Amino acid sequence: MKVTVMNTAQIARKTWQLTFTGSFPYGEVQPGQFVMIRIGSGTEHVLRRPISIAAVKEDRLTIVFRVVGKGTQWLSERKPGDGLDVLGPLGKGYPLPHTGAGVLIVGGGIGVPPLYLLAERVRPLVQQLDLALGFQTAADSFWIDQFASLGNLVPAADDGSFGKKGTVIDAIKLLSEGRSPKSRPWDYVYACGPLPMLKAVKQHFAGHKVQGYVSLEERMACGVGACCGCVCQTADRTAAKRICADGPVFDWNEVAL
Amino acid sequence: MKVTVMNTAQIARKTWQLTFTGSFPYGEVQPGQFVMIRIGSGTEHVLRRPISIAAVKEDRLTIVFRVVGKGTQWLSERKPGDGLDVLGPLGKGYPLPHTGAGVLIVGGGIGVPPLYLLAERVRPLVQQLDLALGFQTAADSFWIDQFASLGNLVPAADDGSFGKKGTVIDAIKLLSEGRSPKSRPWDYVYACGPLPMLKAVKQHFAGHKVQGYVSLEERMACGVGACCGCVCQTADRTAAKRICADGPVFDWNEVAL
Amino acid sequence: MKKPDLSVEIAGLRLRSPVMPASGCFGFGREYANHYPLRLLGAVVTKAVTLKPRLGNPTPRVTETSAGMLNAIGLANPGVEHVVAHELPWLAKQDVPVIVNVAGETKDEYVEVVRIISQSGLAAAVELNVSCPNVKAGGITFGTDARILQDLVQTVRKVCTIPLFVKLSPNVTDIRQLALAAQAGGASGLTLINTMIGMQIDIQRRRPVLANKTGGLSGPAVKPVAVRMVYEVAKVVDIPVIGMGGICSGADAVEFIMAGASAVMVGTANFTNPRACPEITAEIEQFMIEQGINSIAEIRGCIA
Amino acid sequence: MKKPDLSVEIAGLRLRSPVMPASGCFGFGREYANHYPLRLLGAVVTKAVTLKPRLGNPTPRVTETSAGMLNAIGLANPGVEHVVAHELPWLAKQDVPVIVNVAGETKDEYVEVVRIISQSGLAAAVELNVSCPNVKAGGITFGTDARILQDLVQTVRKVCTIPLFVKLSPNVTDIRQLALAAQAGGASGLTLINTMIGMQIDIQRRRPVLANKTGGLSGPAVKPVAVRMVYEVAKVVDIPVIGMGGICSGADAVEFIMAGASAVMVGTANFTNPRACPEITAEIEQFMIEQGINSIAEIRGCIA
Ligand SMILES: Cc1cc2nc3c(=O)[nH]c(=O)nc-3n(C[C@H](O)[C@H](O)[C@H](O)COP(=O)(O)OP(=O)(O)OC[C@H]3O[C@@H](n4cnc5c(N)ncnc54)[C@H](O)[C@@H]3O)c2cc1C
Ligand SMILES: Cc1cc2nc3c(=O)[nH]c(=O)nc-3n(C[C@H](O)[C@H](O)[C@H](O)COP(=O)(O)OP(=O)(O)OC[C@H]3O[C@@H](n4cnc5c(N)ncnc54)[C@H](O)[C@@H]3O)c2cc1C
Ligand SMILES: Cc1cc2nc3c(=O)[nH]c(=O)nc-3n(C[C@H](O)[C@H](O)[C@H](O)COP(=O)(O)O)c2cc1C
Ligand SMILES: Cc1cc2nc3c(=O)[nH]c(=O)nc-3n(C[C@H](O)[C@H](O)[C@H](O)COP(=O)(O)O)c2cc1C
Ligand code: FES
Ligand code: FES
Repeated sequence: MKVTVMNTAQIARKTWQLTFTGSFPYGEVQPGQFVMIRIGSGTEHVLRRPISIAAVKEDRLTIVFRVVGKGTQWLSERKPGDGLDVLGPLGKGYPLPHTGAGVLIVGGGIGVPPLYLLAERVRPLVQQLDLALGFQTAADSFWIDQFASLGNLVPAADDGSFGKKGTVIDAIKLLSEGRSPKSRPWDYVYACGPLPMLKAVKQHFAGHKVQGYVSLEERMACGVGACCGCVCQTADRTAAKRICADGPVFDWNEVAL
Repeated sequence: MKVTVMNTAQIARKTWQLTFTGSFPYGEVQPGQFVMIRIGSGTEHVLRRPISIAAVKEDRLTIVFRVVGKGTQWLSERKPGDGLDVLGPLGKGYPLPHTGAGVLIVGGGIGVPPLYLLAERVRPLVQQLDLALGFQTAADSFWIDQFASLGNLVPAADDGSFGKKGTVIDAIKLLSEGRSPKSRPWDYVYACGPLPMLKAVKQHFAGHKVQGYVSLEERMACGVGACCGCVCQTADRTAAKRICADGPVFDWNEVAL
Repeated sequence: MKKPDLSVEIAGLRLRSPVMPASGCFGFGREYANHYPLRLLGAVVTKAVTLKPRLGNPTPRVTETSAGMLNAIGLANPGVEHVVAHELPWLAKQDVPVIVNVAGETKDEYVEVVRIISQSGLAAAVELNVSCPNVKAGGITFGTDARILQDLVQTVRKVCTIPLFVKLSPNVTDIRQLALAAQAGGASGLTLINTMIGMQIDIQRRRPVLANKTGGLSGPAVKPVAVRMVYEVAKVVDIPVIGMGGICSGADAVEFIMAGASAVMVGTANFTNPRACPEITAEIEQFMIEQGINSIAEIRGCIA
Repeated sequence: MKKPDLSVEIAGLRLRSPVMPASGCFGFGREYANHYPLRLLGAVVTKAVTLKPRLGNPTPRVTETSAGMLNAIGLANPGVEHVVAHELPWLAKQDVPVIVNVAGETKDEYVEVVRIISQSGLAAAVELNVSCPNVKAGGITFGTDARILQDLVQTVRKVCTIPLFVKLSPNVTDIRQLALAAQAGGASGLTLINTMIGMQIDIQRRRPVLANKTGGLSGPAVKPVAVRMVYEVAKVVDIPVIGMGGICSGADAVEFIMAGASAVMVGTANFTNPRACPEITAEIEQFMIEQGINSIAEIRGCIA
């Protein structure tokens, strides 16, 4: 799909947000899904880059990305009015909780963006929404106010530069402690972030009766399930799952982390 | 050198002019010299494109080019303020005539641009400047008024859509006929255009006592004489000349056309 | 102006268009069927099928390079039984010929898979992927030794009742020798080129980007090598050649056809643009109209 | 922070920087001496020198491809006598080691040219370009047959009193065999890769773009293949390896060094950017500072 850049802004260290408009099936977007964005228009970049959908509103879609290489560098240089070639929405997103459930959302670093759309969608379904978001340092954090407006947010920074000093696990513990005895236990834990964080979160809830979902990342070529470039293994390590088509969101008991 | 695009304009069918400013040794430019322009900034285009210098004024340089492929297409898409990476001025230009000489300038198609700077430089040195410029059709022609202001211009179009119907040879004949008996015979003929045209012009003056100069073209890699990509042969076909470094302008008796 | 005829006949197969996806870049067709009807293709070419299911290599398996990509998928596939039971029946209903790409680690494995595919009645042709290490011959790739290749093709030929294409590896000194060996072994046609072995290093982490260290290079970067090899091979063999390697546009496809290819395959470009195959077909048609070319055969191998 | 040491020692040559131009992409150095002092380079590598002057191939000789270029210069050069009389004396005054690239069509021609260069006392080393057809062996390229290569190197070695580098062709099935043959023949070091044979077709004019039909592919397009080959070769030989193929940046150069190269050469990038070599050197230095690397040897071949 050919869309048009509406605006871009640097929102944190090396981190940009970009909003586009134009023909795109906005209505179909599920939280946790992603788009594949073409880089440039010539032959230099043959692979699109996968970027999660952070927010969608009427005919506008917003992504948030960190500049780590040539593709994201190019993306950060887009100007309002520039065309963009995007494919999506792709993959399977987060299954929403049942009404009235207890929900915890956990995000780390550049894994945070898709959780915004998730939080927006979860919010109307539940009484209370808890959010634990970790960043390396305050300079890396973004959308803190927006998240805070959707739920009970505890941010954390590894270096203590803001929020809770420590990791998301420390934030989760703080959230646990702060919960009133009357509040409903967490039925769902939704996580997105670096693999070590996902492992730690799953580990933290080992033995708890929660339904956990994680979003995985891998280098992708096709983004649609055709090339088998982006696989992970099932929990029993006997079969492969394509992150782009069978995920990126998986039940954390289903896949080997 | 990194320069900045000041303006661009389409001036004929598939033909654009582009003026840049910024640090460049404008004062050194000789008519017939060229620049090597980098296409894009990534790794897709490894070879710069050679384009003649059409005009230079204070700290501004103008080129005129026809869109024939990816490189010239990219060039035509530059906007004011865009950066451009150019190398130059390169090559050996047209030796200027002695004061008071009789001069004929002959150009064909996209070979015409460098002759503008030549005509400007020749004009103050001579009494009368004759110009024969050929195009396929009126839609391909450009800078006619500018050239007309510098000398006695006879344009020609293959299809008769403007000027003399026919080739530059027909235009040259018309110029010859129209000359007053008192006017000085042509001492210098300067030509730039497709190879068949250059051959025809040289042929036309076979036996005449004129000093002829032609500008040659060839696909180039380095543009500075290092790769031997762009050679032509000496008239006796025993040695090679590098068009980029030994030319692009040659005495027409020196090289095999 | 008469509409040009884009159909081609190759080794007895009639294809509506000379453009088809390259093996491994199109799954078993399901994903791209969301983008356009598969009957717009000359054929569907499946990813490599092996005797047993294979998980493939560890990740990362893909990475981008200048105008290209490296892949080390490692022949991940659900195995021939599953493919015959669950993928080919669906594909057979798409009104397009199906070419099944077959890989193996031993001659016996190739034979067994080809026999099953051939007998299934669900495939129009087989494409032998011989860029795999021959475990019984110390790991030397089947497709880089003319004698081993001819023997493999000869043996497989016996159990293959449908056209048999042999896909040549570019990682050889003289691809004509391999082409002639495959022809001598009884190949119905040749497809080339497979990927070139390459490597990319993550200098921050001081390790290869791909978990498998090396991978196969494909995409526009390799096109000049691919065109040259198609040109060389088409000159020396009598069987049809299907060309590929970096094709992204109708103009690219025409280069291969002029170099001697009867049809082309498109791999990496499907990732850049999921509608690449039908768009390339349309561009070839446009070029033929502009140039007054009536059929593919008219320009095939027109480069002296 | 201590300034990192960029100097390297290769086959007894001490180079101030691991970066030098690749043969054929830098003439005899004069043109680039206008852009920077040549002593900023590790060495200057000349274009190929043959016994007799050569005019080279008809034009067009160069064309661009995706992230690369094809060239078919055809070893145009003024011949060894002229080079020794007019080019090397000037180069010898530039305070930088000079490596003379030597080509030939027969073994005798190589021997003769190497003898003259070696005896001139004006060159620091010779680089044998063995990607030339051996006219006496039916045109088979010297660099694609291990036996022919070893014999050539052995014979040339006898008349060569300075370090002898052998430049390997990538157009082979197993480059390690050629590397080992060159080492067995007495090479002091190996340089790789030379260009890959490719072709581009002008579909409007229905003919190859290059007058020579095929040409050598170079530039970023080939980098993954080049890195892989350097990695393979450095693992099996005991002599130093100089890597090249598509290097445009310090990061690219570091990839080759981590793959096992003791130094690198830069070809095509000189055309994109005439200051490429010193800029790449500066980028390598910057990377070393950022990563706390003190010497090139510290990271050379660090990829397991
Ligand atoms: C489903 C999915 C959703 C994603 N969502 C986001 C997002 O919302 N915001 C965001 O900033 N990033 C996101 N990523 C990661 C993003 O795709 C990569 O950062 C991007 O492709 C890097 O491209 P590049 O050209 O800038 O870097 P490259 O030059 O290609 O690589 C630079 C570094 O980036 C990493 N990288 C490259 N490709 C990937 C990849 N496909 N996945 C993970 N890491 C990679 C590697 O470690 C590499 O060293 C997502 C990835 C996936 C798979
Ligand atoms: C000294 C010199 C001065 C030139 N001055 C001008 C000028 O003032 N204006 C102008 O429009 N063009 C000029 N040219 C030609 C110009 O360089 C080419 O048109 C341009 O390089 C094409 O680049 P591309 O990427 O658009 O085309 P490509 O895609 O590279 O090629 C398209 C077609 O252009 C032709 N072409 C490609 N490269 C060259 C080349 N180096 N020389 C000649 N033809 C080529 C070929 O026939 C090819 O089929 C000059 C060339 C030289 C050598
Ligand atoms: C991700 C990927 C997977 C591939 N898998 C196979 C395969 O299973 N069998 C095969 O014969 N070739 C395989 N190939 C090679 C392609 O079919 C094709 O030969 C090669 O990519 C060159 O074409 P391209 O440049 O258009 O991609 C694969 C290529 C890619 C990029
Ligand atoms: C125009 C040109 C001329 C070349 N001439 C020679 C040569 O004379 N001798 C040689 O050994 N290699 C020659 N080469 C090969 C280069 O030295 C180098 O091996 C190759 O270009 C790969 O490096 P690159 O990708 O950095 O260009 C030439 C390459 C180019 C592009
Ligand atoms: S990226 Fe191709 S299957 Fe996921
Ligand atoms: S382009 Fe390199 S010598 Fe002229």
